[in-house]
Amino acid sequence: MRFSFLNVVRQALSNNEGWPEQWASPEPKAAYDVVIVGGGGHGLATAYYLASQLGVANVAVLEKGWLGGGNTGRNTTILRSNYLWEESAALYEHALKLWEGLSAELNYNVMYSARGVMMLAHNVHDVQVIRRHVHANRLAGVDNAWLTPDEVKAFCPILNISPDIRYPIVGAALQRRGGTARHDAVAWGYARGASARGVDIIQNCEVTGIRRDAAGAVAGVETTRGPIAARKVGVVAAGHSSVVMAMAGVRMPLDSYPLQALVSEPVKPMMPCVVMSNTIHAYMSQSDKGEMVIGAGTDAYNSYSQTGGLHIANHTLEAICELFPAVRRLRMLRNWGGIVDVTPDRSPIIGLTAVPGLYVNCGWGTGGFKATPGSGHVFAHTIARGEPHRLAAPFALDRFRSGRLIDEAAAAAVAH
Amino acid sequence: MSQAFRVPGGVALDRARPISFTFDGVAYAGYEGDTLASALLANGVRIVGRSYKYHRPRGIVSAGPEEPNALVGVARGPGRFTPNLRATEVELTDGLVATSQNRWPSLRFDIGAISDLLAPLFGAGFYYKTFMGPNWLGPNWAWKRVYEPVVRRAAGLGTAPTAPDPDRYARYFDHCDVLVVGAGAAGLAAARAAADSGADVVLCDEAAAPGGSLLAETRATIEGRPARDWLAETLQALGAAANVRILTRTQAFGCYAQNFVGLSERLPEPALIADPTLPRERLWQMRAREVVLAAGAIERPLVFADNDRPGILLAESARRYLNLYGVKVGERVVVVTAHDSAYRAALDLASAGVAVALIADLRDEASGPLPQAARAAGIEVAVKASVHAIRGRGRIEAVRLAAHPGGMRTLACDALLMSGGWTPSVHLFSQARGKLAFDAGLEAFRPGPPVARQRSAGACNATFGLQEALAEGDAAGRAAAEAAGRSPPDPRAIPVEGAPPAAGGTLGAPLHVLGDRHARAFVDFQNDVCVKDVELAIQEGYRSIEHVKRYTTTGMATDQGKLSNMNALAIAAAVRRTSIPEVGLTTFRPPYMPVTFGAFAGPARDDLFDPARRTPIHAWAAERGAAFEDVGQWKRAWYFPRRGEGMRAAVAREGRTVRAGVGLFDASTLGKIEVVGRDAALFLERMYANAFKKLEVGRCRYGLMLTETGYLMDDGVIGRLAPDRFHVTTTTGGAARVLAQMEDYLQTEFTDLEVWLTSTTEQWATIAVQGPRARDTIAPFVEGLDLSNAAFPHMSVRDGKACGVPARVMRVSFSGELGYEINVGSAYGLDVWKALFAEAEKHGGCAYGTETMHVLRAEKGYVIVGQETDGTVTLADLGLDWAIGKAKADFVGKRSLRLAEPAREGRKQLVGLLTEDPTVVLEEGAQVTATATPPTGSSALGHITSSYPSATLGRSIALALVAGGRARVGEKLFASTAAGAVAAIVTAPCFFDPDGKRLHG
Amino acid sequence: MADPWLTPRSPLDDLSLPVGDKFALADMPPAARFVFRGAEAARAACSTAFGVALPKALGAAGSAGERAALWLGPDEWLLLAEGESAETVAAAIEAGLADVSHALVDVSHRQVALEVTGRDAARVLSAGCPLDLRTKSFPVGMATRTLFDKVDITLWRRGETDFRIEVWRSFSPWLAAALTEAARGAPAA
Amino acid sequence: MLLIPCPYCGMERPEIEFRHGGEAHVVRPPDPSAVTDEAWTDYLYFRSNPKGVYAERWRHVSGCGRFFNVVRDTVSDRILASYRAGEPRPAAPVEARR
Ligand SMILES: Cc1cc2nc3c(=O)[nH]c(=O)nc-3n(C[C@H](O)[C@H](O)[C@H](O)COP(=O)(O)OP(=O)(O)OC[C@H]3O[C@@H](n4cnc5c(N)ncnc54)[C@H](O)[C@@H]3O)c2cc1C
Ligand SMILES: NC(=O)c1ccc[n+]([C@@H]2O[C@H](COP(=O)([O-])OP(=O)(O)OC[C@H]3O[C@@H](n4cnc5c(N)ncnc54)[C@H](O)[C@@H]3O)[C@@H](O)[C@H]2O)c1
Ligand SMILES: Cc1cc2nc3c(=O)[nH]c(=O)nc-3n(C[C@H](O)[C@H](O)[C@H](O)COP(=O)(O)O)c2cc1C
Ligand SMILES: [Zn+2]
Repeated sequence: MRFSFLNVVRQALSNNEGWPEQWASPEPKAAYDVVIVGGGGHGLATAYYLASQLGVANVAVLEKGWLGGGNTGRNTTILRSNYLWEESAALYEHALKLWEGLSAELNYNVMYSARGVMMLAHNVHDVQVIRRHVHANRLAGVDNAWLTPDEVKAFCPILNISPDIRYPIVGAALQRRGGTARHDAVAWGYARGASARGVDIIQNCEVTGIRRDAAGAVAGVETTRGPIAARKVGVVAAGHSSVVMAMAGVRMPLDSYPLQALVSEPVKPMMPCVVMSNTIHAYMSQSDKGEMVIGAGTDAYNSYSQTGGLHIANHTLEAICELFPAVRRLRMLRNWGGIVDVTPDRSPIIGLTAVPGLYVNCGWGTGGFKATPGSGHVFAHTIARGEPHRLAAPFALDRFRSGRLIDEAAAAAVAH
Repeated sequence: MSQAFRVPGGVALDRARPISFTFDGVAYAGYEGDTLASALLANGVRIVGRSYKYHRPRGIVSAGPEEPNALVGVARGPGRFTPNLRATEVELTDGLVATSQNRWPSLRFDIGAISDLLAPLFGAGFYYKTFMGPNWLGPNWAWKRVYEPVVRRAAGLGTAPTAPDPDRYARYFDHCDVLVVGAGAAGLAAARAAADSGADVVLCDEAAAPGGSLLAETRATIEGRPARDWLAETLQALGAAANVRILTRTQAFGCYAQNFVGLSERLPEPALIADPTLPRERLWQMRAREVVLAAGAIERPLVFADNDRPGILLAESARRYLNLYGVKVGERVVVVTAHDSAYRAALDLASAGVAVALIADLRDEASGPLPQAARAAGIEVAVKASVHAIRGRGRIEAVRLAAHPGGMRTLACDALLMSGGWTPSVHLFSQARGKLAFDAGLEAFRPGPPVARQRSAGACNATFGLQEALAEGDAAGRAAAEAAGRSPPDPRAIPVEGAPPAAGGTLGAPLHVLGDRHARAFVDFQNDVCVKDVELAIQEGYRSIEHVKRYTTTGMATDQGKLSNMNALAIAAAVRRTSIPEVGLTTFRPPYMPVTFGAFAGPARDDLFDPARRTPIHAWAAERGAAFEDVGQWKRAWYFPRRGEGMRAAVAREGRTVRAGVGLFDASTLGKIEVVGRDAALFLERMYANAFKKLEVGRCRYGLMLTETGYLMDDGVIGRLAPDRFHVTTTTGGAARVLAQMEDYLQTEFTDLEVWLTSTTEQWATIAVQGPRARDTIAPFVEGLDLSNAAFPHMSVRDGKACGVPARVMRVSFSGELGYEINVGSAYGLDVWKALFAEAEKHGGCAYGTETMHVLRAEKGYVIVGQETDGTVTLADLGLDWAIGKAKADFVGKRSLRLAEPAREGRKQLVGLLTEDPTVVLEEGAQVTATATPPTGSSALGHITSSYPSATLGRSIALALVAGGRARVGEKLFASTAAGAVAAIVTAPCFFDPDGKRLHG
Repeated sequence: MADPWLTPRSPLDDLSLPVGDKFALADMPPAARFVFRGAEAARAACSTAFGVALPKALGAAGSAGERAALWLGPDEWLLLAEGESAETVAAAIEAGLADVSHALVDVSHRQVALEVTGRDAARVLSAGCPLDLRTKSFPVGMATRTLFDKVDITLWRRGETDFRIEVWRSFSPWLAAALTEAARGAPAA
Repeated sequence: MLLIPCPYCGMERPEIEFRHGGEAHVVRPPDPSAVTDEAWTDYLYFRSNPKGVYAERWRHVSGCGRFFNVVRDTVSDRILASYRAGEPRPAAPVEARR
């Protein structure tokens, strides 16, 4: 049933008893053309585009827990595309363009909110780095503008722009099309869209092995719900990428770290945009429900525990309260963690592997939510065609053999 | 206004101290010891808030921190406004100003309540299904311009504070042998036992007064004394023990790895008014060897239609209002319960003269000692009860219920007490990664075997009897002390009388509510989640409890589902026709109750936010009006404007002065490392790209350090002081990183080498003296050194004396001029600087800052790591590959240079750029392109890394990284900026004195 | 030609530091300080040359008169000689270690010392120091490198309520301010 | 915040005194020039990143300054062993003090 105001009214009149399941939950079949491992936003988007654009509908998405329960369901939802390197900007911009039409495309309100993402500069070096981004983005056709401190204040009045504070704000880059989206809705919307196009979405189905044929090519997967055959397997397992890839004997250039986030109690609107400071490590926005959504840092060590230390929250809130002195009296409502798989160059890995039929999409680290539609789109193409999509090509795994890294970390870019 | 609902009694009150306060502008009276909630109830105020979505009028449901409805804003002077406080936790103080939230124009008449009439439209997840079109306005246009602003304004609870918070916060680490969380019966027994064992004990309780459920206990005796006397005596004994600390108003909000427990302590408001320098809250980061969890249990509401009407509250809470605060919650009450404990409330209320119209028990039978006592007290008890309707909107007027005997009836009442049983507070246990086990008999999740060194005791362990809770607490306290290495005394019998067992409980919604899509039966009060919302979620495929939570938002409000989660779970299980353990719980996350951001941030604000590092010469520069720039934590003098000068003029003057005469530059922030040991030279050979083995004692070399991946990481000058001793300098920002990289290789890779590293960054104040008159400037002060060119050529280092104190003098230059860097002990830095400055002035010299330093080096084409480089730049890119020790078999980063990318042709190379118009200064970061109007989306050839007006050259200069740049010298390229493209000619990166003659002057 | 105006300065010179029984901060007089590195033979030789036994493991801080040696790591010690000239002390040590490989690096100016005393001393330190400062875990005489919040310090307990902190000089004003603030927020003991 | 046993200090110390140093026992080829690109980039970039028992490096920066190795379970975050740099990884890590 289409989602529309009219249908909401109609259903309201019949006590909402007519809404169907948003996605089917079939038993797994014995075989699929493509199996996607991981029911996060990226995996579901991949399946959606396979079915909707590439005519590959005999697809299963296997999720070990519940849809969107990985990082898709626990991120701070910052969307932007003003990355430094051409390759990155192109990929994230591709995603941002898709975000703009996503609610309509999926007929599911993902609440894409182009409220503007502001990245603060606190010192001369920041200014140089950020202005370099602005210039690079202009050429790449990605919007990104430089703001003076007064313009910063006008855009986000609760920021403290006094020149006398420890790390004064000396300017900022603003991407107006950047913003946020409703994280859960993205997973659900793609799931509904994919399911409607014939994709099987199978939750509580953990992949425990990857089957290879005599030639070494992928033959299928083992799961907690039995074996499933497939000649193409796409691994989109975020925090668990190394674990799943190890099932096919593929080592990855990844480390998995806990990344924490937290929200305040909800309050009436106090902040109209997203603000990030890489220098003092603070990221904040306000959700449509009213909570202040705050990104913390990663804990120092590899872990699959989805929890982290208290000192991380302390440091984050020190920085937040310094930038936004009015929030000091707000209270933390909930603090959680996700598992992020981080590459040496802080750029994702998308593409083919040495194992025929095995595709991988991972390494989005602390900043892959914004890429969800673009990532799914290029990955679907890559799987369907058996060769990398143009935008995905630079992000192939073999860049770690040639040394052709896309080093967003080195360029002091901000994740999230 | 009179306190019409105040009755005698109330152990928490000090009736000698009346208090006045206002709520929504109306003045009321209460007593010291009241909470805002108890005082409002005493004054007959029933509507205290509006719900989140439907704006339904809401009253107080509970007497504790689990309160979902009574959220208020409280103000105390400018900047001291806090939204979303639970009235049940706000201690009443004189002059307190509280306001209700989420209503307009007033609490009684709230326009938003229209949404209640349209409720069917606003079912679970409705917003995902609408607010999208029309699309002809552009994708997302309507959401962005119309819907989202409306949604945002409607959402949120209290108004946000706007002024900076003037209060202080403090933060401490702490350690103890045994931390006891909760000072109820079980916690007190545990603390006493642990204390008697000699352990260091910390006992914390989130409430203002310790005692937990004992505070409201009127009937039981413990060890022969009335429970409250026992409480007082026990507290007194614990308070007197040197090894016990009692922290009240202190919640344990989070349990982290290895018994690292976060405690947040609120200081009472009167104390803060008396002494405003006190912190408002303290964060205790407690590392406890052993933890005893005695956090009690939370009473569960019943789910029935309109169960959210003001006047409907939890039974035990009504009892607390009566016994702690002398407040009766109504004149005529009906009790609806599935648990014996509500009978206690009924009995106490009846004794206080409240008419108890009926106790309606949901169970088939009510025959335990408490029901019997109720009957004996003349209270009518009926069983097999079910609630069908509530009359009254702003407050309950009557309840329609069916029960046996009596059948369906309508009972007038002004309060309804409900109890669905008790949910053990397992939050902290679960945060510590303990697994919960569902106890079907008790219909509760209880702690399984602990993972951390923890024990649960009392109601949080589903041990509900008072005697059993005390015994369990005692045992847990002893065991904890023993595990912490103490020898506990024998177990103690703690006899209890007058506390008959209480049992029962129900979960979820009764059958007649399940499936009734008209019933507004609330599961989560604050977030307005009804039974039908849970049903709808599951109908739409959101079956996992995590999906139910996120789709309906049940359990996501500020109470984090303390009242609702178990009911939601049971409803989900019923709808899915499966068992509760099959459905499972959502994750317990910190904080247990919301904790102020300020408490986490602690004292880290303003100057304490982060150390500002200042050089020994800083004060002098500040006095001279220098502008400073932040480089990492350092404050560096940026330029020294004279009267009326802007940055540009000052930098031009400083630059000219250095080239013509002499300038002094504070280089103290440069990292310095002393590398000592037999293998020091060999170690540097391996760490740096350059060769060091043959560097003579007394000579310096420019060192380039690569990452193992082959890119330039840091640079600096390295001087050999002795065969086995080097003075290594690093960039300001790179100091820590370089030392860490060196230690890493030294300790874990090159373990065959005998070398020791010591940071000497702050040992030395470093004064760079640069310019043709540099020698003249330093000569009068330097002893024991022959400064002549022959004896002390460029790139040399000598230890001697300056101004009579030991000095390490290096002849080096980052300006292209004759230059020295004089290192003296930091304690002497300022005085030596002053002496040199006085001398420099005689030669027309000046002080210069980092900006001029940058210009001077750019004129020479010297790179700055972090400006010309960004971690992706090789030495070859910079034209610095001459520095590589070609004969060396290995050094960090060498092997990577053979990988395809670093070795690739056509990489970006460092070049100079000269604009056609010499007055135009290019923008740093601007992209370099081959054409003036490159199409959007085309690749840049590179970017401008540095760009300045050069006073020396009387024109602008720029450095850039450009693809294949060295082959393009002479070519015209364009720097693209927002204002358009600027043409510039590619040159070699050195603009001034390319032969370096001046260096050797 | 040591001019009379060349007196050593400390960043703590102009600060007014708290005094009192509950909590007091004082900046300590200048001292000769060295980082000494070396293996067992060097340790032994240095003990003789310096006149203070260099402790073999964490926790023990050797001292004799105004001289002290603090264990920082398995081959690393901090040598302190209050009121002495670094050159003289260094010369004496080097003389005693001519044949033993080691590293002696003068850090007299790198750091300054703060004395923290008073009933609340340990509580105040615990505002930034994550170690268990109860005397049973951090006894009198123990010294170690550790943290105060974002700053590395070397903490030496010289009495039940008497600590010495060695800290890099540029961090010292911040540290003094942070300790002062911590004292303000501490609960009545 | 983890409590990490430092084998040099002989005691457990709080995590913030340490810096994590990535996977342990990733050996730098003794003669880098002799290895293939593949072997070299294995060393540079590729890690086991296991879910479960993991050997990792820590440095007690704000303490004794030493690098050492820890065996930890990356699911429970419990530390199973702690040993000096250069020592072999314990064959069957004994459950450390909890
Ligand atoms: C706290 C936090 C904040 C963040 N903030 C931002 C931000 O502001 N902006 C931004 O752009 N990005 C952010 N990110 C990163 C972003 O969340 C992720 O990059 C992105 O969501 C990854 O999506 P995904 O679909 O690849 O992964 P996930 O959503 O994690 O999905 C992977 C799925 O694979 C499943 N899986 C794993 N192993 C198996 C198996 N063996 N069998 C079956 N299924 C398996 C998992 O259960 C999981 O559901 C943040 C991340 C975190 C943790
Ligand atoms: N079924 C029943 O009849 C029933 C149910 C619940 C309680 N009780 C009674 O409760 C008593 C059990 O005693 P108990 O000690 O287990 O519980 P309790 O309720 O007496 O004490 C718990 C205490 O823990 C505190 N607390 C809870 N969470 C906290 C946190 N995170 N941080 C700090 N403090 C926190 C509370 O403020 C409270 O004071 C017995 O008297 C028993 O009869 C009975
Ligand atoms: C953007 C965003 C907003 C959130 N807002 C809330 C909230 O208002 N209330 C709440 O309880 N949790 C909120 N959460 C946190 C979730 O409850 C949950 O903690 C998170 O999805 C991680 O799941 P877990 O805690 O079950 O592991 C939010 C999460 C995100 C990503
Ligand atoms: Zn150590």
